[in-house]
Amino acid sequence: MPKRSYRAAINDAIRLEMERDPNVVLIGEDVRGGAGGSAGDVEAYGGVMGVTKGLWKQFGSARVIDTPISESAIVGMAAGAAMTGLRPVAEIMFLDFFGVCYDMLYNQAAKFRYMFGGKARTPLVVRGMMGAGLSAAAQHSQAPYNVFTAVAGLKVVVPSNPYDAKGLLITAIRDDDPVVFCEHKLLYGLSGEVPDGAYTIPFGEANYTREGEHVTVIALSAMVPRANAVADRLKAEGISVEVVDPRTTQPLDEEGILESVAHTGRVVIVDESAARVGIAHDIAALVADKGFRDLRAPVKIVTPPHTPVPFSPPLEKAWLPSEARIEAAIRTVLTED
Amino acid sequence: MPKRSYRAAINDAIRLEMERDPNVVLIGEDVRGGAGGSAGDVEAYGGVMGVTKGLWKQFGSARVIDTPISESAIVGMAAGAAMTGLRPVAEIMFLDFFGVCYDMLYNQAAKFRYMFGGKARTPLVVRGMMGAGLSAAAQHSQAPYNVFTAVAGLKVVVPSNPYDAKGLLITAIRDDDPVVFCEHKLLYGLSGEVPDGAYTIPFGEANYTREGEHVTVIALSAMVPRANAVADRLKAEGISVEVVDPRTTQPLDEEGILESVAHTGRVVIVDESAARVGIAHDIAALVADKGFRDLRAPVKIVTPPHTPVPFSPPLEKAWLPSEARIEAAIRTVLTED
Amino acid sequence: MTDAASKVAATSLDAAALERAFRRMALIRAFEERLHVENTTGDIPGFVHLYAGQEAIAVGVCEHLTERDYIGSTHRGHGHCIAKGCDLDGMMGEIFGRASGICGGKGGSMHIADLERGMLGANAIVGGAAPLATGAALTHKTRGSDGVAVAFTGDGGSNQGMVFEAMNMAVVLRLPVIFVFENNGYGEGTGADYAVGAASIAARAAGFGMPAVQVDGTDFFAVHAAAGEAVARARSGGGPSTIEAVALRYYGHYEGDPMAYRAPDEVAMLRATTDPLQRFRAALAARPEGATLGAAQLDAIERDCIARVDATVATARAAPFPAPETLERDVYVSL
Amino acid sequence: MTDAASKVAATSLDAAALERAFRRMALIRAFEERLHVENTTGDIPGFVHLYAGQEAIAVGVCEHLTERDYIGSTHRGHGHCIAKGCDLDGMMGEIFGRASGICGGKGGSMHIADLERGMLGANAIVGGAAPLATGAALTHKTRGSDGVAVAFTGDGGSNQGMVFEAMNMAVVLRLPVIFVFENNGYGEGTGADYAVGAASIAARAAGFGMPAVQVDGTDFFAVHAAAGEAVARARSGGGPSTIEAVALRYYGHYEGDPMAYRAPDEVAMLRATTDPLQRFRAALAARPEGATLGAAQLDAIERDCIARVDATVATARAAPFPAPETLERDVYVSL
Ligand SMILES: Cc1ncc(C[n+]2csc(CCOP(=O)(O)OP(=O)(O)O)c2C)c(N)n1
Ligand SMILES: Cc1ncc(C[n+]2csc(CCOP(=O)(O)OP(=O)(O)O)c2C)c(N)n1
Ligand SMILES: [Mg+2]
Ligand SMILES: [Mg+2]
Repeated sequence: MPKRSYRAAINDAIRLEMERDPNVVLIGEDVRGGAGGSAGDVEAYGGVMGVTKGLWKQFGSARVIDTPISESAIVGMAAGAAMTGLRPVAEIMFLDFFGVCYDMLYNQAAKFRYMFGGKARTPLVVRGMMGAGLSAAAQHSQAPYNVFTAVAGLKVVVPSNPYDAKGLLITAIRDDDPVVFCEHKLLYGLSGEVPDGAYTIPFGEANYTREGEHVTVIALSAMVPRANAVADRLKAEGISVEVVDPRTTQPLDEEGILESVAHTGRVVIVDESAARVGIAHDIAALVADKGFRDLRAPVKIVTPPHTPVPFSPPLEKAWLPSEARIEAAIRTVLTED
Repeated sequence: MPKRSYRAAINDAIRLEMERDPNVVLIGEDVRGGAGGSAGDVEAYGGVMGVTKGLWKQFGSARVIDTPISESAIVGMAAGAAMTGLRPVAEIMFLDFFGVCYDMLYNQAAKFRYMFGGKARTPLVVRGMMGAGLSAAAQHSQAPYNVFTAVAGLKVVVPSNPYDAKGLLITAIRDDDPVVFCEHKLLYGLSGEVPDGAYTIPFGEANYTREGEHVTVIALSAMVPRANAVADRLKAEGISVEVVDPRTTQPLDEEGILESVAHTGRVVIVDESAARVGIAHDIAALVADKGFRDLRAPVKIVTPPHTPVPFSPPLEKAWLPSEARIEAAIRTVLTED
Repeated sequence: MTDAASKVAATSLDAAALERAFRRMALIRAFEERLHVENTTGDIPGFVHLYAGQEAIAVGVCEHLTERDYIGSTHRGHGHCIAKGCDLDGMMGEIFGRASGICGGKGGSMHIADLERGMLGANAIVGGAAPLATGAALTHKTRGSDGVAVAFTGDGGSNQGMVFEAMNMAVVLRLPVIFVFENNGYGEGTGADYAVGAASIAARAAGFGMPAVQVDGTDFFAVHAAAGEAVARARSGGGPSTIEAVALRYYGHYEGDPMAYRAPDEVAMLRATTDPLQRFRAALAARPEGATLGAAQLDAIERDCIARVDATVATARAAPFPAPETLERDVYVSL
Repeated sequence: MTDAASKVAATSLDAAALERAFRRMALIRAFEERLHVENTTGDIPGFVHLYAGQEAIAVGVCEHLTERDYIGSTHRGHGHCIAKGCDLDGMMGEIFGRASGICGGKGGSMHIADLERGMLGANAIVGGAAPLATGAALTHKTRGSDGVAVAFTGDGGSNQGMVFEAMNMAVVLRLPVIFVFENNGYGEGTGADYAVGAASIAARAAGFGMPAVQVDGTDFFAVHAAAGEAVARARSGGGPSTIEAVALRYYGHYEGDPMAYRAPDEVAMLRATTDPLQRFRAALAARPEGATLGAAQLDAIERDCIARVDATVATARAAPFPAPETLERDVYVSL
């Protein structure tokens, strides 16, 4: 199978869906780059991270739409276009910026269907990058998928590898509900096997990236490779770690998670979203209720500390859940009995 | 002790602090009401719910500041004023509106101190009403304190009675960190004993509204009276229910909660904020980790369903966690063993 | 633009069109006057915001629209809904929170929508319609249709950041959207003269680089003429426009509002001197159609509308409340 | 406003003031040119956005301010910091992510703040400074001081909703705030000519009901004169003003940006024809102070500045990174 980066896989998914369906349009800041200015008619960026490169050249300004720095108008316009028949893919460059435009997602797109008695369809994808690790500091390094998951009406995707990124994004674009697609900036360069052509991955189906017997580690997005690395290292010691990647936080694969917990009786949840009220806490609550009888040790969660994301590399490195902290949590739940 | 409504208690707290400290200013839409228009110089509203009535008459337009409908400018202006020496109390009429102004709280006020290396002080209070129960529908009935609690740098207050409302708001106004003060609209009319004069209630100290032996019910805001009612009813049956009201979700009284759980071994958490990634889940995760060894039954959470808030009264009634559902959850954790 | 007669000349409305326009204004008036009374029974849940006094704006604009054109509305949306042709029983049922409501009782007065008729919803977030209607206009442009979208926003809403963003976006992308600002004098209890720092909402919009006019919103013909120009411009690829229409509301911000911020005689004066329906009658009397569409016919139309509203209230009151099983439906298309 | 000489007459700057202004511009230039080189070593974490080419704007404005006046800045904030007198070692240490940084390494280039000097912070949220500076102006007004606040925003940021809201708020409350829009031609890779639908940022601001001018941002004297009027107006209770200052940046949006959106010779042309420091020299030569403050002295000042920057880089590079124990500090004043 051909190898593609996470970045290229996302680009591929958007291109294929734009070829397939003329209603799919791309909206955002510098998704092309080069509108106006002195260079003439060029594609200068293709997204600040190059994720949408080449799409403007292929589809033109009518479908790859550069906008002013007006996120509320970006998401709101996309939502209004979605409820009237387009299938917009709107980019919020850094998901941290949801603070300037959240109403259009939270009170509008997410609620149309319910408020209007089931008559509205809002096939909207809002995508953006998230996460710490590039010294982008406190306002460009957050992973607010916990906030989006709390909102009824939204679906939330947190792909951890190139194959999932492509399949889940195609599913998201074809989905008739508003979807927030959260791309981790640390993963853009990650390469893996990605088939040519379109394929979909259903929402709500967790991926067991490692099968194991002794402990279940539930990890999301950029935390999955870290959990896998720890699992592989501990195998040598005879510690068998099952790593579960939910892939979507809404819908959440409750059975898949509870099945693994029933199997191992021990759980560690690794989540970058927040030290308080994060996805880790949401899943821990699920396990503490429906999985309680299977639990043989406390539910341990590994998250960043309750601080903004620091700028300086050593601090940021200490902020992100490390393989060492994941391993320590695993050892704790294994020794407790 | 004199009796006051929750509404009057909040008004009293603001008035006392404005009398005490000239740096305290009130900023919001119609916190006075009557600026411009044809009636001349009047106080037409004193807040849409009458919470700030009389303050403009006492303190004038320099300190009770009516604004355009521009929440980002309201919260942003208040944050900028706070970091330069004022102690603004900014009103977001309905907390549901945080979607149009969240950046100023989330990426600005909450992060100044950390981003600037501990040099900033942002003594800002953002207050507003929240909650379902008045048929205000999907965009005027939400209780997003779960979202605020997830943000490092913010403190979050959810008072459940008039006495707490006054004492906690005075503490909030004197606090040097940004505080989100969440007033439940169903409680404004609730009356209780409230002393004259200023008093403070420390953040992070849970209130045991009922002491009990068999089960711990952790409830917040408007859910506290419901939990109390259930506790009182079950007492007759010989079921002894302890009701714990955290009062602030950040800081959260972890010891107070864990102590009660250690005592009863059984937990029900009642939370209006969200069916997913809510405060209930955050507290359940705490208990499933640090309280695990004390637990004798699954941690049950009682929240609304994962839907927007419906308009029609029978639907809205079914949406809000009811005394019946709280009681059923209690009986479940008591029978499980 | 206050001399109605002059405007009449400028508008090309035949008798049938004039009758339809008057009927719609009268229907809005009857609907709102009746709700003012119904609300006192305590049978209407939540908040109701009445449109009485602003009828000429919704109708003057929507008379230029077809079902494939879109409108986005506000919390004060009943007039926009009726002007766009929403089902009356569905509206009233929704306002009463019944299963017969156009949203099945889930939305209420502030969330009435009728997507088949291009009515994208009342909106309880002030300013919400502007970005959404801008998006509906993008759909038309992307598909190469000559459809347009209209965003209704109040004077208070004109100060909301996302409205400004939408205006600039529409200019940059040259979208077929018309921003209609209904300046009814107040945002809740705050005067537009206080909250809008600019000389006028129209003057501020003009600075964004689009044609912007201020019209008398009690003058149907003035609104109709301005909207005609803006809609024609949008349909022909000329991009967005702004219309500020001034017409003070007859009732409080919400039903129950004591209106302490208004001079005691303000509303009585408005009703006596600048009532949109009265002005329409006066303008008609001054032109040939006045003969065929005289006072008697207009009175009959008003009686008709009142009767229709009677029926719709009866139907709504007779309808059941939504069944509890519907609570968790309609959140997602699929899950 | 492009004839520098004319402006010189209009400004009352003595030789000392002229020297200070040139020194600040030269220091910003030296700082940014050096960072452009330092960044290629890979030792600077995160994103760096350089201010070179826009020096006359920050200095032309801040020369009117004292330490009790406030400014709010952008992601491209080094120039504003230096113009407001922030500690150079603290800045450079912060940019290198060291414990010696003015934010202890927690903020970085996009979050440098020096509250004692009235510098309320660079801001990585585009448009963020406008509401915050409006609040700082409210503090001055509430206390009856004659202090002012300045919000720096880019051409791209001028399209952000909260900036529009802040402008209207400042007009409504008549606050002593100056909105300075630095039109450097681009927002990332998008031309201001594309993203700003209005005739100009100043024209759009004027519609909000405040004095608004567009000046040549490469002409220190033009900026200084416009800022002088705006600051005097604010200090005397005259309310807010807008200044759009046009000056294209010399480097990419961020260091590493290939600038494919700019004509290949654009920057070379700018450096040759409209460099702010060169224009300042030319203007000086045309006036009496030119004698006392001649080319030799100005050259010496530039050498000074380069030396100061050399020292500050050395100090920063020698400083330790923050200790891990500091990670969880500084979140709350009290808990
Ligand atoms: C974002 C937001 N802020 C505040 C409110 C509360 N609110 C509802 S209607 C209203 C007044 C709106 O005034 P205007 O836009 O003039 O419309 P009108 O009520 O006059 O028709 C306000 C402040 C809201 N619903 N949404
Ligand atoms: C709210 C928000 N949207 C988008 C961005 C990403 N971004 C950072 S700088 C920038 C361009 C800003 O352009 P301009 O305001 O002209 O400032 P300049 O970079 O030209 O100095 C963008 C889009 C951001 N940081 N914040
Ligand atoms: Mg109004
Ligand atoms: Mg720029």
